[in-house]
Amino acid sequence: MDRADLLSLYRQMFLIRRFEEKSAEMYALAKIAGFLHLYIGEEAVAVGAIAAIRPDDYVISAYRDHGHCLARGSDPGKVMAELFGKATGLCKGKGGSMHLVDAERRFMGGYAIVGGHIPLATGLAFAAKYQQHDQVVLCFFGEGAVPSGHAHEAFNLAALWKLPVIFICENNRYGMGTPVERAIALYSNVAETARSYGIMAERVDGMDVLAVRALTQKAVEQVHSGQGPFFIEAMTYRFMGHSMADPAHGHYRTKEEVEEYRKRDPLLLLRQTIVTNRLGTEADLKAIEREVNDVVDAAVRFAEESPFPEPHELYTDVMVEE
Amino acid sequence: MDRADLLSLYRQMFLIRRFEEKSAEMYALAKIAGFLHLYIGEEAVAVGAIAAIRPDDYVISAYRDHGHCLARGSDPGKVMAELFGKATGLCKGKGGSMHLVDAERRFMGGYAIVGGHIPLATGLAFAAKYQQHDQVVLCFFGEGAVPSGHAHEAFNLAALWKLPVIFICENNRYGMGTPVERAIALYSNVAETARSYGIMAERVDGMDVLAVRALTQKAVEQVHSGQGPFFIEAMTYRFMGHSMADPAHGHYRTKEEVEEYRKRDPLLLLRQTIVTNRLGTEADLKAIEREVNDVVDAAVRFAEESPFPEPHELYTDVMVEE
Amino acid sequence: MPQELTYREALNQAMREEMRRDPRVFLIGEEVGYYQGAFKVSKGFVEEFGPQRVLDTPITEAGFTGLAIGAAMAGLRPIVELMTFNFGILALDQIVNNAAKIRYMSGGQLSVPMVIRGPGSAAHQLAAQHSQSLEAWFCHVPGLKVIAPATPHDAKGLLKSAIRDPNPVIFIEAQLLYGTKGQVGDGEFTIPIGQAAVKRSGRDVTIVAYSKMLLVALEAAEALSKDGLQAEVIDPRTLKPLDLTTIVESVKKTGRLVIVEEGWRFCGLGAQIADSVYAAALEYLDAPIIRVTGEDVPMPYSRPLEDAAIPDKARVIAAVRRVTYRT
Amino acid sequence: MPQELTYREALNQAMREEMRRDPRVFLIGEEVGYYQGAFKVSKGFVEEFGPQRVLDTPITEAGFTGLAIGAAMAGLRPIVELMTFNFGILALDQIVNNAAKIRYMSGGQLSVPMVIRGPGSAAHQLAAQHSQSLEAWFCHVPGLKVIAPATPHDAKGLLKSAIRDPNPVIFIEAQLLYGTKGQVGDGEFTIPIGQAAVKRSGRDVTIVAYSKMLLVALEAAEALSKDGLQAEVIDPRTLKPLDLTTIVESVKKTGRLVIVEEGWRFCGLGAQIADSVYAAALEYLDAPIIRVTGEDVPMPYSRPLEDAAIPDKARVIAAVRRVTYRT
Ligand SMILES: Cc1ncc(C[n+]2csc(CCOP(=O)(O)OP(=O)(O)O)c2C)c(N)n1
Ligand SMILES: Cc1ncc(C[n+]2csc(CCOP(=O)(O)OP(=O)(O)O)c2C)c(N)n1
Ligand SMILES: [Mg+2]
Ligand SMILES: [Mg+2]
Repeated sequence: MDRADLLSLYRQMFLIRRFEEKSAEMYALAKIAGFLHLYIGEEAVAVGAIAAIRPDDYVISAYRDHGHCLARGSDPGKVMAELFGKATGLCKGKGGSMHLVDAERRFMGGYAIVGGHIPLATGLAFAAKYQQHDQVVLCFFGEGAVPSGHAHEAFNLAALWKLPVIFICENNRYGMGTPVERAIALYSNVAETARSYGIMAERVDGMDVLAVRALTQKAVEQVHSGQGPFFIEAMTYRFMGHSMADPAHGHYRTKEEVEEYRKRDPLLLLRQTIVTNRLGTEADLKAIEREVNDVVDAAVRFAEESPFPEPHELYTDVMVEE
Repeated sequence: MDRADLLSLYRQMFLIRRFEEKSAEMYALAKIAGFLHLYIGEEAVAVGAIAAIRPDDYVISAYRDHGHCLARGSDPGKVMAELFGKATGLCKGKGGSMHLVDAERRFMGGYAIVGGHIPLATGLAFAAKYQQHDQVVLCFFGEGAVPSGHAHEAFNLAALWKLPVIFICENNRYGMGTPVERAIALYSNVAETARSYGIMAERVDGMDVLAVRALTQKAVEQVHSGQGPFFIEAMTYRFMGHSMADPAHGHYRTKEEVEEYRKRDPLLLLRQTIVTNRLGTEADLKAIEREVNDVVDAAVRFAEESPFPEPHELYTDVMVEE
Repeated sequence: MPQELTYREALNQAMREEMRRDPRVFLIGEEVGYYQGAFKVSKGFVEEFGPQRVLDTPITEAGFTGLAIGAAMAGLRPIVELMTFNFGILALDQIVNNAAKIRYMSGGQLSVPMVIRGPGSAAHQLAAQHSQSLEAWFCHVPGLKVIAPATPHDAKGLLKSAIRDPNPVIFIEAQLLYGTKGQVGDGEFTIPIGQAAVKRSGRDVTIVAYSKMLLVALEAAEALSKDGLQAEVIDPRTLKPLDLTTIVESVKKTGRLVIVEEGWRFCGLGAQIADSVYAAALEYLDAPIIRVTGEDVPMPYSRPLEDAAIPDKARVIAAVRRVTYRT
Repeated sequence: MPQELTYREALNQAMREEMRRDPRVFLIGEEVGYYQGAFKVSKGFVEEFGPQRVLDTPITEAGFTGLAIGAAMAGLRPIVELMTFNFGILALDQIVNNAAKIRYMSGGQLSVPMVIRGPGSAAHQLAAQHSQSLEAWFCHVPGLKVIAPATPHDAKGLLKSAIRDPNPVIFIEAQLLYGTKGQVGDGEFTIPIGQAAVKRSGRDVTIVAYSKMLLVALEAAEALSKDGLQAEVIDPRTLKPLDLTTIVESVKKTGRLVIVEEGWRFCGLGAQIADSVYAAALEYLDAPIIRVTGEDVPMPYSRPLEDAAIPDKARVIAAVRRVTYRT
């Protein structure tokens, strides 16, 4: 284990955590509106998986997308500005929280129709194969998307055509208020879904960033070897409500359950690994956190000070004009 | 094995065969138009499965539906009249070949959007359970429907809610011109799809009417026991083209392949069983065939002599008027 | 005596009364049960009617809508709640190719008595995939009835009628209406499908508006009356079958028509209403009909852009002034 | 010198030329490869371009349309063949929520250059689920262009433009047009998207018709000219963006307009065309615009009923007589 490596993973996870805590504050202050879905508790999945790929690989996710976007290296200022609906946002304020896109970093977007982006991921992989590039595609989605028809159609195409896509199911046990047992017939083994397409599938502890990275590395190798897609079921948990409209523990789960999972907070786990393996001290971590706090404060300031889009922007970007 | 029983199965299968040969002739004479999909070669699946259920059970199928409708006991005259588009047809000529319906016999229809009727079947099963009736639903579809999203969404709901539906996949190796190997990632084991939902699934020789009936009986028992849906993969073969527009052996399969399968013609197989087991003589069978030929000729005459719908019928049945 | 209810409560009452009245009626959709509905419309239902009649589904719109259609074919009376109509696009094949056509294809042997309901149109800053008004699509399809009530009273009376209707009915609500209050006649009442309501009478101009836009139109009419312009405001309530008679009568009186709709302009329902009115009353029109519509763009997230994309009071007032040449 | 081609051959040439020109272009859909296309439009393609660029898919419209959208986002130029647009309903969420909105939602970072093509409208007795004209739905959606050519020449020139267009284009053909013949300018040519064509000039009445209905309108115009009524027949060719200028110019000249569309009447594209023309040229109209449309019923299978459901020459002639008061 390498000190710099682990500290940088910690920094990324802490950045997401801090960024989203701030977003929640800003939402309370009505600086941010619409739907805001926090990734808090699931940071290890995005950070671990994305740490395993190259800059020219593709990443695509659902509407709970801040974590994937930041893990991909997008500028926190531009992301926060997007949440504020400002002209300086990643998408000029047109996309918002659910539709972050950073094409330069091959972050191909967050999508708000559950499961609807899974065929897109398959298409990105198709393009890579068609152009004989050796890129892979990381496609993140919640377990709630697994029963959806478009997901299955995409799984079948990806397997049939051996496309270089890695499906990462973020199984946080709930789709809104519905526990996985009431949504997926074979809830005890979601990965089985992928296997029924001949897709190699494995489950991983989604709270352990190193385990997620290791499995993703394995998946990338398999995909590069031309054996086609890989399916990862990352067991994780959402510490906050489904969205800002939903309390942290609604009727559908108890305070105790949330507390139980918080004991396996992915940041806590990595902290312990770092400290017990003497790869860093509490002080090192505090330093990182201070630095990140400043970054996030600066992001908020940038968003605050940025202008809203000009009225004419309503009509631009509908079509590519030649 | 019981003589009367086997002879009646033979009669049903021969009725479908003869009825469709006649339909093809009528199509050539332009008495029938639109799409006409023949079931010739697959008769054992519909006849065997439907022989295992009660009159108050439900049957629903895709557009290749003459066999299921006739096996359910619909009047061949009314079916032929429907193909002719006559007012005396099962659906007053409004449905045609792909949309036969005989509500009285609980034949809930043929549907022409591949896979689109599978959720309906699940709903019929839901209604039976909701009303605490012990009916089962037989849902027939081609293997081409298996990768479709609505099929998967229905499989999951049926399994999740333990609904009394029996999914019967008529695997005739082709979806139009596409062999199953190029359509389904795990083509070698289509039933695995169902198992990934925890649905009990078995494969059967779809050319053997007795085997199909036996497995369906088993499925009905399991469904009645409240264990939820059952999936049958019936291995069969279409002797004719996909529709009248498609030659019997297009580029996608050889004359030889068709000949090979014709050796296992379901009527031939049953004939042999009957004769070798001394349950009937060639003469008995000939007698049945003569009788059926008369029935089919009468059906054609009835269709011929029936009037087309009145012009005002264009506007009726759009809505239930109170 | 009439009660003051929110639109949400009115829908809740309508469904509750109908589910008590008819055991064949059940509610199915995402989060309708234990979660009490994504927008709390089915509050208390699973507690009163149990999970057999209040079904939480996986996120499979085609699957559970198709299941409900099948159940209706077998004699039940499903109410499908779409968390929003945006997701209904995934069930559109089931709605259009099955629900709307099964009666016709079967020559009248089968019927599909069901309601498909949920919020349409934009809320606040939900962005492009969650802010669409798709009523024109449903209105285009024979075999469907389409309802879009604007007030709690209309919501209750029309939802009860929809549930009792033997045909598939698309019932479009709005997230921004759920919290709005209004007087609702209490006890047993229904409102016939296919009847428009004159929400405000006036002689100078006719404004046709439905769902959220009715409230915008009424505000505009109020403001206009201050400087002596009396607008007659008509809410079709049922979009299909459309009560053209009521609209045309009003236009014959006022000679001027403004149609307000939140959806995209091109091929919006307003175009059909305009076409029908021109055909029925061309000689009575003193000015071309003016449509006030949503802008023809995907809905942006940013607040000022979103505000600019949706018709508001000012735009309706401006349209009325133009159509009455009072600019 | 121009060649006589069938509509089918013209489409085949257009795709073939573009696939030779641009390696990013590929064809994907059901039976497009080894089967040569359900309607043989891609005859010879898999042989020339190989299975990497001519992809047979499973029956999963949402899946392969979404796949093509993703491929377009990554810089390829997919042509999706829908065996018929009836099945496109299953891909509608992908088309509307992804293809049409991705550019906007990404603030211009991404684009989706692709064509989604296949036959729309009725053929002969394919019944309700296989006989629908859904162009009004697509026209309603910002971010999409919609094309529906009627002649082999237009089909070739417009398909080539559609393939080169950097936006998602819905390209609607017709089963009953595939076999029709016409002169096609040979060699390299394209037809700009968004330009209507005056297919026949006349001074007495304007007829707007597209796709199959253009042929019906031209027959009617021919017959009418025999008794001295000269109809100007305009084919918009591109339905969105609609070339209103050409239509309005003609109406200003003739003062009378008949719009012919095969699809359902209520909320059909014709309503929007009428609304736009009234708004632009009300004072030039000597009579209310008349729409000749399909009947508002699911398509029946029976031949006489189907014939009665679809506009024909006689109905267009009757409409022209009515609009010109020559009855
Ligand atoms: C097709 C569709 N149906 C319903 C919704 C409403 N909805 C938004 S998020 C969500 C739950 C998704 O759960 P999951 O996929 O597990 O993701 P998570 O929120 O747990 O990350 C639902 C039902 C939607 N966005 N899209
Ligand atoms: C959703 C949809 N896509 C495409 C079609 C066109 N189509 C009609 S039948 C067929 C093949 C179906 O094959 P299969 O399900 O195996 O049934 P079989 O014809 O072999 O009985 C196709 C692609 C359709 N009817 N519906
Ligand atoms: Mg989840
Ligand atoms: Mg098949």
